[in-house]
Amino acid sequence: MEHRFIHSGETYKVTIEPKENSHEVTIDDKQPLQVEVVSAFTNSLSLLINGKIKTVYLAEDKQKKYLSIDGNYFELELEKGRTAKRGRVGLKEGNVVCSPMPGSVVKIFVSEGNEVKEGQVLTIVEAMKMENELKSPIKGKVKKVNFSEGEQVDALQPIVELEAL
Amino acid sequence: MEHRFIHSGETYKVTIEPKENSHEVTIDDKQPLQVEVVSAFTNSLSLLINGKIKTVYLAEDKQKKYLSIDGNYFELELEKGRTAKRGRVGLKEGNVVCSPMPGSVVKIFVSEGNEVKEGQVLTIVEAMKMENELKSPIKGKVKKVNFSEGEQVDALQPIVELEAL
Amino acid sequence: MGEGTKMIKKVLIANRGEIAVRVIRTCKELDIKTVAVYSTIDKESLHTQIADESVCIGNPPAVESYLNMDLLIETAKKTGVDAIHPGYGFLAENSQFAKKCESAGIIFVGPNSKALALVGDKVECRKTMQKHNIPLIPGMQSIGGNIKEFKEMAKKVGYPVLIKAALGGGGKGMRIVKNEKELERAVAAGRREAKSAFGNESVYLEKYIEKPRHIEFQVLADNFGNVIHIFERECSIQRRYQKIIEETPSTALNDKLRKKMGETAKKIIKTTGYTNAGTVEFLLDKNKNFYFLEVNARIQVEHPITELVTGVDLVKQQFLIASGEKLTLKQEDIFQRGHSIEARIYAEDTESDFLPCPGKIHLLKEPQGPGIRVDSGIYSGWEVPTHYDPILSKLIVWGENREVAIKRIEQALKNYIILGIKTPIPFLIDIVRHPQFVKGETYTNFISQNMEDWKPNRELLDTALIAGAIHLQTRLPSVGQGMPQRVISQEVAKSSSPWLELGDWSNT
Amino acid sequence: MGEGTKMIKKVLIANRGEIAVRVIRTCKELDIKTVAVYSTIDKESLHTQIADESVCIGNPPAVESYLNMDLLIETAKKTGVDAIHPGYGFLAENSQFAKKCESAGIIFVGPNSKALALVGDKVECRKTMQKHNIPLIPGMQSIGGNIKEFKEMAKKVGYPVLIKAALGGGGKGMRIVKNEKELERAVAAGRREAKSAFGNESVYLEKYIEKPRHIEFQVLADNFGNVIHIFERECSIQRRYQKIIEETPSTALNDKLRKKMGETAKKIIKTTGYTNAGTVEFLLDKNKNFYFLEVNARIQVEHPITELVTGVDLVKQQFLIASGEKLTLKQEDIFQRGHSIEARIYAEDTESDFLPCPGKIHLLKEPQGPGIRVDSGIYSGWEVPTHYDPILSKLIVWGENREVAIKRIEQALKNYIILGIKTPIPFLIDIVRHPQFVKGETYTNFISQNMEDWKPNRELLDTALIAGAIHLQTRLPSVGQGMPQRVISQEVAKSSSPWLELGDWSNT
Repeated sequence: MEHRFIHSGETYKVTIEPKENSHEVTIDDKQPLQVEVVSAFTNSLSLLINGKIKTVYLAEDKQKKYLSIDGNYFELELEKGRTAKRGRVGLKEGNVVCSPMPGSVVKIFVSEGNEVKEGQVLTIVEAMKMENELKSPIKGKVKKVNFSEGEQVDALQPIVELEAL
Repeated sequence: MEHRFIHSGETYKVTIEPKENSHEVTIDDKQPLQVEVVSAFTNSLSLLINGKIKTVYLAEDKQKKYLSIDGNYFELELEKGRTAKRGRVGLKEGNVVCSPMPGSVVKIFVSEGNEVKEGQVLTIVEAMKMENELKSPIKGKVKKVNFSEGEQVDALQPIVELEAL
Repeated sequence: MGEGTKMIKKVLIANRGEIAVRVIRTCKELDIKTVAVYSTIDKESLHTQIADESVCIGNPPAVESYLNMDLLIETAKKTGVDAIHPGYGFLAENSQFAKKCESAGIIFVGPNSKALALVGDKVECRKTMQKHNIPLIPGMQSIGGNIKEFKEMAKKVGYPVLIKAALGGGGKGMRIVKNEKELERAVAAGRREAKSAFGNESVYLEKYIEKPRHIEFQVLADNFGNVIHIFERECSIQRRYQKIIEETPSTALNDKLRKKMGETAKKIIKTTGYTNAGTVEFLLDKNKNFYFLEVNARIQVEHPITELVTGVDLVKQQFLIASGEKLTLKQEDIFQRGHSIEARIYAEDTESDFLPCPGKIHLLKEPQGPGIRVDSGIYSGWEVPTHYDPILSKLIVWGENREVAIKRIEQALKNYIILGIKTPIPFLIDIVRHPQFVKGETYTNFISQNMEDWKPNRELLDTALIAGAIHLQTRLPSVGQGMPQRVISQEVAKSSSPWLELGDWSNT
Repeated sequence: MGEGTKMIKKVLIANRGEIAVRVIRTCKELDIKTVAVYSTIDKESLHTQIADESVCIGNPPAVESYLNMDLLIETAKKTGVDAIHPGYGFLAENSQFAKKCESAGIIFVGPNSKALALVGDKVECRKTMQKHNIPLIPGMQSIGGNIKEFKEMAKKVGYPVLIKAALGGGGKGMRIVKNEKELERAVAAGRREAKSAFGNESVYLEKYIEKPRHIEFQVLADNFGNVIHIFERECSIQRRYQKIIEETPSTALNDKLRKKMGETAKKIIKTTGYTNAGTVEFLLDKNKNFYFLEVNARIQVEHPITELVTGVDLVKQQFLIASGEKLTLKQEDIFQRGHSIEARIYAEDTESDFLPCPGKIHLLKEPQGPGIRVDSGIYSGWEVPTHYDPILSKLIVWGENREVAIKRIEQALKNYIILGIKTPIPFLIDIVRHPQFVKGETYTNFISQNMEDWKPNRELLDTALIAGAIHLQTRLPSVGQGMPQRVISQEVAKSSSPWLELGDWSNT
């Protein structure tokens, strides 16, 4: 069975073949790994992977699985959730500036048609008592400004849309 | 809606009437109480009962609900579970001696037909590295002995059955 | 209890989160009844659940709830409390609020309003210090006016310079400015942040000292002129001008310097007529010169490390002093034993420039064991609101020496499981393992110097992907309701040979 | 590290539960690799999950796994460890096992086998003590033979008398006998328990001293003849002859008596050639006479209270001594600060005569905060097996004085949530609140004297019934998989008036 997860914008394909005493797991095109489930609780799994045991804590909601392994933290998005997350993808692709968290728009420095430099501060969002400057990821032109100063903004809502120059 | 719980062998009837902003709860024939659910998580409830807030931690399995409130611990059996628990009821009614926990029968001092005094030690069960003497709750006659020395016994399995004299 | 004093019987805690929980815990030990207050979004917060009473005081924005002085005083009167404990942040250092409490006959568990006004106004405070020959960093003697004034002073002391809010602390409103081009925007941003955080937009400018250590001294002063210090804390590890790791003792002090700084701290406190618990902050430069920075007129976030090393309960002392008790602790009774380190757990995304990152905590599992303390304001299932400071909890360890404390906090951080929101835990682990940290080479530029290009270790991503896929595939049937469930598949049960050897788990 | 000594690099922990977890934690701080062993039923136990390696060593009965000496030695060799740490119980005080380790070239992290054999044989040990004028309780000078011998000695010292196992401790095999009628059955039962617990059925008889306090001294002895004590622990609160609450310092000692007992403890240790960590147990009578009871040749369950008050990590010291280090701690460096109390959390039913009560832990929520330490071997979802000692975890608190420590442990116990199995938590709360306990009137008969008719408080039964019914009625839809869920019903959301006043919560 094949599963697809998105981690930090990258998609990974994980294939599981049940074997007699274990699972054979293949990630993308790498070497298959032998995985035995030592124990499985709702929020933790002990896995024996190629002879090494790992305890993984995990939880999930509709979009994501959240995992902690030996001090490392991972958020894995199920691929089907991808379309709902256009905003973030847009941010990554460099043509939209989104608020990374819910907050309120304190300041907007640009308006439609302005040309902006890479790294130029476009807007300031306040969340959890901190001001956060959102900068332009590209050299470009402001296509659209979706918020005014003082308005509330949700996570990943595009505030400023840009066009590359 | 009416619910029935067994606690320490006693049955309690709890009736809930939903009101506009709260629930009206009646226990047995006592005065109804106004109860508001302040918050409800899977394993905890905050209740406002007649103006006082209580945080209750709870979990459940098929037989019981387990609750902790301010250092107090309660196990509530759902009434439907009652028949499955004959053994415990028998123990309570004084005609059966059950092991209160899983363990192994170390010693049996009586056999069928023996007359026993109240408080007489009938059998010794070892569990978790401790020997536990099980005494006769009544003056009576041994009707049946279900185990031999060295055998494993589960919780609430009758070891010795008695007849009152 | 001294004779004639009346111990506080009931207190309103004008705060939320871990510090409200911390204060309530001590109240329970002192038989002081507690009233929690909460904004509508905090109805299910931990502090509202553990107080004896909880009262809703308004809408989520702090100005409509936790900063609403009149409503707080009114609530205090309605609930019949003797005292208000302000925690840290919010109104903790607001002398106007302290005054309102005093006028209403309610004990403000903190400094008297006069001293608070003095030390809270950093510019006024500097003037007083200068008068008493306390060493200061060169800079403005008063609140900056127009931008020209800022530019001139910056030129005089030389770039880089620092813009700081006259009121408040915690790095809010603070901006480091490298050249004149950046100055104007930094002053404006500092003013906005200061306004929003403290209700006052005054900022000023001073010389920015590079590679300094942040050393602060905890002090206690009663209402009878008795002042003691309870040794130092080093808080050099900061990001966004906010402390993230603190420790005591500092590796930079020897007994002589420790004594000198402690005595200076006491002098500063006496000079200002300060009462109750407070902290005197210094910068220590490479040549072991120290400069007075400011007095933090509140219980500090990092107070637990002092408690673990000296055995003094600082919140308890706050209540005793506020009740009118004389200090029974003498300077000579206070000594340091072992070493303590605190790591702050924020809801923030280390990779995205430490941006606050609220959300729902799907799972919380806090570390346990010898030498570990967790001061926490969160629980599994709780949703971290966006409106307030993103601090979630603090992990504090004690060890017989620094080496042990470092090992201990590393292990404890690895066992601190928070799922659903991003926290700096992986980053904190890498800090305490960093050779420069282990060596005690800790300066306020530690993060930019050593952690600038930090990326989370992705070695275990494959393990995460495997676990995610297996979790999807072996989705357990729901027995009971949301309880932990154990299912060992048939194959697994069969496969467990008695000589199964399990490999390295914790050392990758 | 001294020069020339070779620190242990890898250790097998021949134990399970909280003590295995405790030992592994210190190993991680000392960079010692760990091998956990487990019986098949312990495959999912906490200790197997946190060790670097875990090896299954057999079936659930301890004789087939945790007591299987040869298999343990074999496993130690296969996994390439330098040392075995035995924890407490199981093989911890088995001199034969210590000898087997020595023969196999594996360091036994405990006393040398010769001293272990001596102190482990209580009868032999008494003889040695008598020779050195250590005060002893009147009784048999050797293992009792036939019942006549027991009857004669009982008559001689006078009833009540005590039947005790020659090997082992923890009250196993111990029986108090009030009159001759009960004697024979008590001896037989004691022998059976001794056999099953320690593999040796030898028992003996001594005078039972009524209303004594149990005072023990922690000692450390290196391989070079250096011996220090690390002060006392009072463990008078016992049920079924097993300690359930321990504290230090003892309210019964003043400095003079403390010094005298400490020096006697050191003398006892020197006399026996004992090495590593150990505990000298005394009974203290009403007139402050003390009698030597026995040497506990292991790390004790209650060791954490000593750690919290003296700052010494006893498990670390065990490893240092076992590695051949000289003690660097000097007697004059060790001092007590504040007060510590431990409460043991067992899987047991207080109402049913403290019967062990295994089962599944449906929910675990351990207390947190200032002065609180939890040494735990359990987790949510884990099933407590029936085969072993029913100890689950230990709650240990530190406070600046006894009053604070008592308040703190009461609060912490109230916040210790274990659902699914019965524990003595409600009982422990009532002990620490008991006026006699608060006064320090703690004798080994405390439970029978003060708690004999104890019944759990049922005041909150109505609240439990309401919560149970509401939980049934508002059964939440399963979103996600077993994660904590929050549902606030429409009505509730509407009803939350801003001035909602919540009543007393924690003080009923």
